[in-house]
Amino acid sequence: MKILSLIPIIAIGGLLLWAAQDFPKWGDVESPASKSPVSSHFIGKTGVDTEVPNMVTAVLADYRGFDTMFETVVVFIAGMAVLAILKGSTRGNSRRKDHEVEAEPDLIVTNTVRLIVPVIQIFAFYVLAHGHVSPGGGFQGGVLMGASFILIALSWDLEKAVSRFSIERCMIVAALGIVIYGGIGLLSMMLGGEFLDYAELERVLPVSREMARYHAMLGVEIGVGFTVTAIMFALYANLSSEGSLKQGL
Amino acid sequence: MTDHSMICLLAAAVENGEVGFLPLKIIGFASGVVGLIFFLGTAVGMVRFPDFYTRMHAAGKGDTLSTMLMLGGFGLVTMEDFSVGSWLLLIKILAVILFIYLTTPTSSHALMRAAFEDDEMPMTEDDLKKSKRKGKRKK
Amino acid sequence: MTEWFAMVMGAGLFVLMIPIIYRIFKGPTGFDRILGVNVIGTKTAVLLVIIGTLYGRVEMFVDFALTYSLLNFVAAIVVSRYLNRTISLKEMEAREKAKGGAKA
Amino acid sequence: MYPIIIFLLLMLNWVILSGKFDAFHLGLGVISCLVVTWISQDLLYHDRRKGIGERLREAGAFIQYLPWITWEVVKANLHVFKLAMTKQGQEEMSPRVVTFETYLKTDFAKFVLANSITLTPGTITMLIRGDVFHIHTMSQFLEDDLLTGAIERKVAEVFEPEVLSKK
Repeated sequence: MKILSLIPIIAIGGLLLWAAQDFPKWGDVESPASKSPVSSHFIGKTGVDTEVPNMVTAVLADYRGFDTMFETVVVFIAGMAVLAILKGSTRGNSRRKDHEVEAEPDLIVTNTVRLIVPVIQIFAFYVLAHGHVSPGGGFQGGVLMGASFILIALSWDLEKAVSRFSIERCMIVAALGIVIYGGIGLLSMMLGGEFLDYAELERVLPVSREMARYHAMLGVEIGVGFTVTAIMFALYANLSSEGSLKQGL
Repeated sequence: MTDHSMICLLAAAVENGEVGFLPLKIIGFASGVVGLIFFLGTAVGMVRFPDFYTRMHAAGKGDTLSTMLMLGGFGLVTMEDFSVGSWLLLIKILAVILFIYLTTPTSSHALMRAAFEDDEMPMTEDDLKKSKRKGKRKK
Repeated sequence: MTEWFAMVMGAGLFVLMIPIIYRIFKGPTGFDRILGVNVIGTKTAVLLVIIGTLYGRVEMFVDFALTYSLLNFVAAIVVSRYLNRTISLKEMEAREKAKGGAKA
Repeated sequence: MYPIIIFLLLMLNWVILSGKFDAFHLGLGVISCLVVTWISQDLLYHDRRKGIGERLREAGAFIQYLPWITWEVVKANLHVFKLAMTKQGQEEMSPRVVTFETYLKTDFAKFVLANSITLTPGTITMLIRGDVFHIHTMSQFLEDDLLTGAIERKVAEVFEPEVLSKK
């Protein structure tokens, strides 16, 4: 049976490889993507408009600000949905309780985690804050931050991690992230521009219009980071313990 | 000669436009190749060793040193000039090395403990002899 | 010279990964497979630095290497923890079965 | 006292990672280090009763310990290489599990000892239960080397010198 299933996989893989020959070459000037006026516009204008060296961040957080905002909202809704489904469920728990084992936390693993968790958190902040100059940003930093809490939950047990970052606080932080994002948008609207038109923030910040965009993007990324951190951890905590928040994986 | 004075000499050589930083590159190349050789040991050990625990020896140990040597070699090779940026890059690579130094033993211990609690008993000397004899008989 | 060296190192790493992939494919127990995946994961960090050297942007790719080695560690911990847990569950079920048998 | 040390260490970490020295990025670094110190400072330096001088001595001793353990890693790799590549090594291989009891008291010292054992030739720590270490070894002579307690003494010199003087 295994060998039979291998045949279509190899066939499809070969087909895809064959089709990949038609792709334009890497960095080809004549390819459709490079020819279109949109990309040349972004490549030419990003630095002038926003003073952000990393074009991807500028496009994500500024030109496409609405999209990123609702992506964050989708992440938040996913977390809420999992919580809503699993919070009251007891069907899994009653059976599961009989099988809970007394596994004492491993000495070596916990000590290593003690040493590396602060480093991971600093690294997460670094990724978050340097999204403008190097690859990174709110989503990546948030995932790293959430991973540090998940690592605590894995090496001790879920109770220890939840006592450091409880689910209620998780929800508050997640909501706070969206409030930060939407707040920056609303603030720029109140100052006379459009929703998420960061350039208007120059009136409250002591910088030029372009740098106002730069700093507002950082604020927006921080909001995304908050939401992603909290939802990552809440999803792990709920899914691994089937809503009971005990013992974990 | 201490390391520090040697680095100063090298920096001076670079400024004079000599072949100055070639020695660093050669050290980098050499450590990369040595790392590759140790990785060969790991790869062969992974295939030839008889059971999971002995393979763990090959993987856990060979991995640490070969990764360290290769990363360190690349850190030295990419050392173009002696500006602050390149020093920071070297320190960053050293940080990755330190990270691997810390985590590889831990992850190998965690896997080993998981296997041991799975009632998968490690092979003893007698088992090894038996399996060897069996192999010979087959031949 | 540097590019050439990076190419040779990358090719050497790929060639030496073949025996480990064989071990992942063959491995009598699940632990062997995880071990192979772990070794390849550590070497991927090196490969990322090699790619960075080829593109001339090592300072960017070192971050990726750090993230990847972190991910590798987390994966090893998760898998060992998960196997530990499932094994104890299995044991528990066996014990329960024995208990049920005694009752009957 | 300890939060300040942790903050400075984290700041060093940030500077290495960031590599930018303008006021804006350093300010961000100070803020993030403060946040991380607030969130997870209880993870580092578990035993807060020790004084600063003691900690400094520990750090110095640990830096002296690092070259030795690195040399051990090199020896371990040569050992694995020999076992994997030569026929004589295959003959020599005799895996078994050894148990011994340590006199180290603190968790961190036990952790350093266990990882050092994992890095030295032919031995991997398999399980720690209280003071008892279960260790998987590859060959006979390495086991003797382990049981004489050279590594243990080295670790004790770094972290618990008072235990050694008592002996």
